[in-house]
Amino acid sequence: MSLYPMKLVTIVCEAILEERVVELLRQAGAHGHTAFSVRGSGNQGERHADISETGNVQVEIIAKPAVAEALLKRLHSELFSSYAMVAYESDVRVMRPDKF
Amino acid sequence: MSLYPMKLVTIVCEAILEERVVELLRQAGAHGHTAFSVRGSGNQGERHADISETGNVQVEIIAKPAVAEALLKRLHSELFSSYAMVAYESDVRVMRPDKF
Amino acid sequence: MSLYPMKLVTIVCEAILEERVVELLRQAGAHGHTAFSVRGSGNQGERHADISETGNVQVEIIAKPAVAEALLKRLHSELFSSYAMVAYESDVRVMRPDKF
Amino acid sequence: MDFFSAIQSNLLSPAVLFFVLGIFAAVTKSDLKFPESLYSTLTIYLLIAIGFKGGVAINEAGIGVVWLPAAAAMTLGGLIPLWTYPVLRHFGKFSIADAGAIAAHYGSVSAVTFIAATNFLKSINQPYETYASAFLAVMESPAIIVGVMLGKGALGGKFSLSDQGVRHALRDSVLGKGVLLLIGSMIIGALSGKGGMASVEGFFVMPFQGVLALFLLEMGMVAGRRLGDLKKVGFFLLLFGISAPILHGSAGVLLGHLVGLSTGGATLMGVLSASASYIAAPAAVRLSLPEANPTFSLTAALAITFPFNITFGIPLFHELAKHLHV
Amino acid sequence: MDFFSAIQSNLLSPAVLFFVLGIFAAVTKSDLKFPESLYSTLTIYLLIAIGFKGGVAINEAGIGVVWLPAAAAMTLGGLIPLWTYPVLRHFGKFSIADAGAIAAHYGSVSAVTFIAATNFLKSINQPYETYASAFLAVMESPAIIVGVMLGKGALGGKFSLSDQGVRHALRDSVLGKGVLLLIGSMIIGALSGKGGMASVEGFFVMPFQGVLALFLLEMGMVAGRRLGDLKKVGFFLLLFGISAPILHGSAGVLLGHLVGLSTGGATLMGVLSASASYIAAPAAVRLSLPEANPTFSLTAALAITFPFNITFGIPLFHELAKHLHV
Amino acid sequence: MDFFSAIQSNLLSPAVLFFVLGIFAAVTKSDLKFPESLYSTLTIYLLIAIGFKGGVAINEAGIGVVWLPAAAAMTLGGLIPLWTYPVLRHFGKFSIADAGAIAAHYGSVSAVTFIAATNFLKSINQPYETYASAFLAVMESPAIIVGVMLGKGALGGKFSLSDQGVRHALRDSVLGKGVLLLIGSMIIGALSGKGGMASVEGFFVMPFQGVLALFLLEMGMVAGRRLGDLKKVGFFLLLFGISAPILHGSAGVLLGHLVGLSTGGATLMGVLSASASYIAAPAAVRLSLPEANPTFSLTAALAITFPFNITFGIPLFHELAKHLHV
Ligand SMILES: Nc1ncnc2c1ncn2[C@@H]1O[C@H](COP(=O)(O)O)[C@@H](O)[C@H]1O
Ligand SMILES: Nc1ncnc2c1ncn2[C@@H]1O[C@H](COP(=O)(O)O)[C@@H](O)[C@H]1O
Ligand SMILES: Nc1ncnc2c1ncn2[C@@H]1O[C@H](COP(=O)(O)O)[C@@H](O)[C@H]1O
Ligand code: NA
Ligand code: NA
Ligand code: NA
Repeated sequence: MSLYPMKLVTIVCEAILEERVVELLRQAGAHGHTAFSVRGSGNQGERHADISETGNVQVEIIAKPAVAEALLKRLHSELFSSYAMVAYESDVRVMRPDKF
Repeated sequence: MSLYPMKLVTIVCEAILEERVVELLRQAGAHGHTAFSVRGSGNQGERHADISETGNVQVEIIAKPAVAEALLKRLHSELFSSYAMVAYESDVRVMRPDKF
Repeated sequence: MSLYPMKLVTIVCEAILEERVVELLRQAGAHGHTAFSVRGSGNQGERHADISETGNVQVEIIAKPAVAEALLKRLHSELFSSYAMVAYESDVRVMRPDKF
Repeated sequence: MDFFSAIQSNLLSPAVLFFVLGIFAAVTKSDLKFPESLYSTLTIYLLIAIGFKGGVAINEAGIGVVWLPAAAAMTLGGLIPLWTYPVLRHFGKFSIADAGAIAAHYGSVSAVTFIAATNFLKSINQPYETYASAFLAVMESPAIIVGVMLGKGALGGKFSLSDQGVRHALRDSVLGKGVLLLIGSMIIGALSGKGGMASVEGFFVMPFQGVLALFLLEMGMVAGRRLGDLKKVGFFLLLFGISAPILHGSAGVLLGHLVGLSTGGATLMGVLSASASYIAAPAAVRLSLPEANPTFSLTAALAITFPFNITFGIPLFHELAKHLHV
Repeated sequence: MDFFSAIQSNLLSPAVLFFVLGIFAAVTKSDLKFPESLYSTLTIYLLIAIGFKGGVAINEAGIGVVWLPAAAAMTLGGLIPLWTYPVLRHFGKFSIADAGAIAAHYGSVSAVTFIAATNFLKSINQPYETYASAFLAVMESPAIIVGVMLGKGALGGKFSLSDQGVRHALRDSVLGKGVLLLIGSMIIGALSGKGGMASVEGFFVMPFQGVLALFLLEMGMVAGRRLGDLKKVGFFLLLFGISAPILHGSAGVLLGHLVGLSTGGATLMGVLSASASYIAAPAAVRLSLPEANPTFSLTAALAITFPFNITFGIPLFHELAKHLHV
Repeated sequence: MDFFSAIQSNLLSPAVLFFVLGIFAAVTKSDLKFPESLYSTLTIYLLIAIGFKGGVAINEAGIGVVWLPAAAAMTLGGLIPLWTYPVLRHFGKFSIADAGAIAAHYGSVSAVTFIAATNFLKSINQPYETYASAFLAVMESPAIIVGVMLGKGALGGKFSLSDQGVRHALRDSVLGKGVLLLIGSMIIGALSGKGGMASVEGFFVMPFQGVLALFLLEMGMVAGRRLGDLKKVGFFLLLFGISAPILHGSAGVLLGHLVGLSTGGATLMGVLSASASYIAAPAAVRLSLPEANPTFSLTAALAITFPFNITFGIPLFHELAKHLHV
């Protein structure tokens, strides 16, 4: 069984941004995403999930390196300065590289 | 403090498959798993989580490299072609290697 | 765009411990965290999430290597022996290193 | 009330209107979203409420009265896939798996359609056998089992019980939450009787209609998201989604009449036969017939047959039942 | 009932007391937490219930009676940001974005404040136009649109519809869940009328007051967590959070009186004008004016104006309405 | 109604039957699952409802009547661990931590057992002091504090307040959601009185019994999953799980009688003493006594004592109370 390297981009941001982030990742060339509601804390203080208005969402995207880079760049230039969020990249291996 | 390398296998699939995936990972030799409900999009279109019938589940398994490989192989041969799902592997480090 | 290496520490533990884990990671020097409710299985048997008393929580922390190490050490000495939990570390890359 | 004013009053019931609102919300991509656990909470509530009420009714009517129409209903459910499958295979050109999957959905039943029918009967003051939810309970599984066997190639001798997916699916269709809650609550209702009913009425009876309206709002959103798939399913399935309920519904009304049900009861048996499952069947079929494309069965059941039944089907089967009883 | 005993009975209503309990729970950092989906479930329930009741009332009163006060309410909502914005800019020294954001919140409305006001009127047996929830529905969006335009620099000619955040926000403020549920349920109520009401009353009317109490417990917790931010918002906003509702509320009562509403109806229009949105506006504003600091608008709306209105504001506007009608 | 028909009618109540259905669902590994937030929603609802009703009752009876039996109940709760602990240590051979943990569970109380008892009394038309939920509220914490101190080795002088887990646990057992909701709602009920009750009755009283049935379905599933652990806990704990409630319940009935409660009220004090906590105590004990094996305390409290109490215990303590009052 061969495994192929791919990037995993993880974004944690205000729940309200989910739709915009999904739009943005499509535009950056990603073919899919996974999302779920989370709570947390950071520079902008505590974010409670009992109210979706104050909760966060975690979005995970498997993508080719170039797409991951494009996505991170756009997040940086368009959303980072205005919203509570973090984003990070890591290395993963998949079995069906053409899926991503 | 020493850390020991281990594999993290992440599976995102139709929520309906959770029980089968857990059975399968036990058979592949894993000693535990963590699961939670997610939503997402991919080749098979959008999957909404408001109805568990259309939602996804994310299953994460820490395991020895051999177990991880066995698990991925079985996922590939038994479930990949029939269901909406992705699976990927990555490297992690743990403190109690005999636990996995 | 430059990316900077950082550690991701992931903790899965009894939901009841969330507050203590958050206190502990602050003390270890982390500046933020993300948490969400999960279910799972391991050495201590199955943990169902329909009742928060028997459910688990997954806590993810991006931190500098030294902080990650301190955190793992304290988890090991203070909580590992008494509670159902796992913790692991992995490598990620971020854009704003001073945030963590 | 004549046929057309019955249809009109049915169309203007809060339940149907909330379903329409849900479709509107989905189509306009509104940010309205039901939280993840609300839908399953409502499902649990509706199944318990309906089972419990049926059980209290059985307690009153006596099991001796219930068994014959229940057995008839169960048989009809198990038979429906037997003629549905060949039609889908030969006229619809569906694959073996797809034909079996769709047949399983149409032989099984929809609890919400049943509830909408009882509401309709109540609103026009048509009495019915209140133990009819027993029919609902026994009609859920048989068609799923038959449909899955057909879809697995039983006609070609390829069906085998050792398939893991099949075992999971059969277990779920017999011990699954739908059957468990319905039959369980029915037994509880039968055991605790009128006294038990008096104590839980404020929860399981009084708010029931409103909860149904809320549930249909969510169902509308789910159906609305499937509207786009209507193009994909093709003209044959569209036609099938309307003509199958008319055919099955008429058969159900007739059978109900033959086993001695009243106009109301025969209407309900017709509605049950006409209805297609979109909760129990999809899950069981997905697990055991993964080669079947769920878009076909779910879109037909949820976006065509369900709306047809709750708007026109119910008054239609009632009309039919009335004519048989003259 | 005189003014002070009205205030006292209002303060001792379960709804207000549960709000206080929620603040207490937040301040003492109790481990009480509402599960993630309960809050949105309660929101959906309250919006549907209130919209539906309003629709049934419109069905009875006739749209001919409703349109004039509704149009007046809508206009007032759209105008409020026009004087609020400059005050915040020049006296409060807020940035363009912050001033627009706060103005949007105060022009828009709070459904829960409205409900608390109808409860108050019921408890003192003061009749009111039951179709008043129509005002609530139409007052939500206009101020958000105006406020966002101001906050985007419309006065400096910098506002543009091509901004993605602005488009999302405007769509949400018109098609958002709040407006969709309110207007949708209102139409359903108007179509299904008294007959529809009879069927869903056991869910949407009878448990309503208790559900509100539960909701306010959660609101109290959310407000309680913001109490710490009171220091950050500064004295000007504290003052603004009390004086704006008094001013807007009085304007609303007066306008209600002028368009022919009864004492109860004028009170409600006053309460709506006085209330500040903490659901629809924050989301829309956050998306379209990210430069605005949500701590300012949310703390003011939720931790100052909301508690003021549900404790003192409501009896005050009622008192005013009574005086105008003498 | 004589003793055996009382037991029989209790066994056939919807609440008990739904508990049995839940056990069945767990044991057969049905796919029935309650969504994550339903359980905590039901908990919040039940605690508020019960606290509020108790508060209204206190408002009516006057605090002068309530304080003595409440103080007695509280004292009894705090004393129970003092004799339970040595028994568990010396006859059960449990470790210090385990004995302390189990003692904490059995001194504390179960709200659902209490509710089931009030239902039982209502169903047999036995009047009782409606302010008895005040006893429930004050009995929750003391035993947890005493049990944790014992489990930490207080008898050996090893207990220290600086332990972080202990501090969290003690705070939770005093400010925890259970006590906060019960006492908070009780104060609200006492402040808003009959008028407040009239407004929220449709939510907190009328659907109450049905909500309890739904809750017990879930409790049954949780207990059912623990059935497998019965083998692990050993014969001694099985015996303890039945004899401790009989002993504590009898003591409670007697004490209730001595402080002047009616037959119904003495029954309730007995039931409270007999009940073992499976919500508040487990959480607090887990945090402060991590060395204790939760399988022991939880299995005993949930899978042995709870079922015993809601089936046989309640009628038994009532019988006892009746005899004392002759
Ligand atoms: N160091 C961190 N590790 C994990 N998650 C974080 C971290 N910092 C922030 N977050 C998440 O990102 C959200 C926004 O962060 P911030 O913009 O720093 O307030 C927080 O609410 C957390 O959910
Ligand atoms: N590129 C991706 N990144 C992250 N998650 C994905 C991706 N593609 C698919 N998924 C997840 O896997 C599920 C099934 O994918 P698919 O089989 O492609 O429809 C989706 O609903 C997503 O939750
Ligand atoms: N091998 C594993 N892979 C992923 N998650 C695990 C694994 N083992 C344990 N867990 C998670 O950690 C929790 C506690 O584990 P344990 O202490 O082994 O019972 C489990 O309930 C799972 O959620
Ligand atoms: Na059918
Ligand atoms: Na306003
Ligand atoms: Na006790």
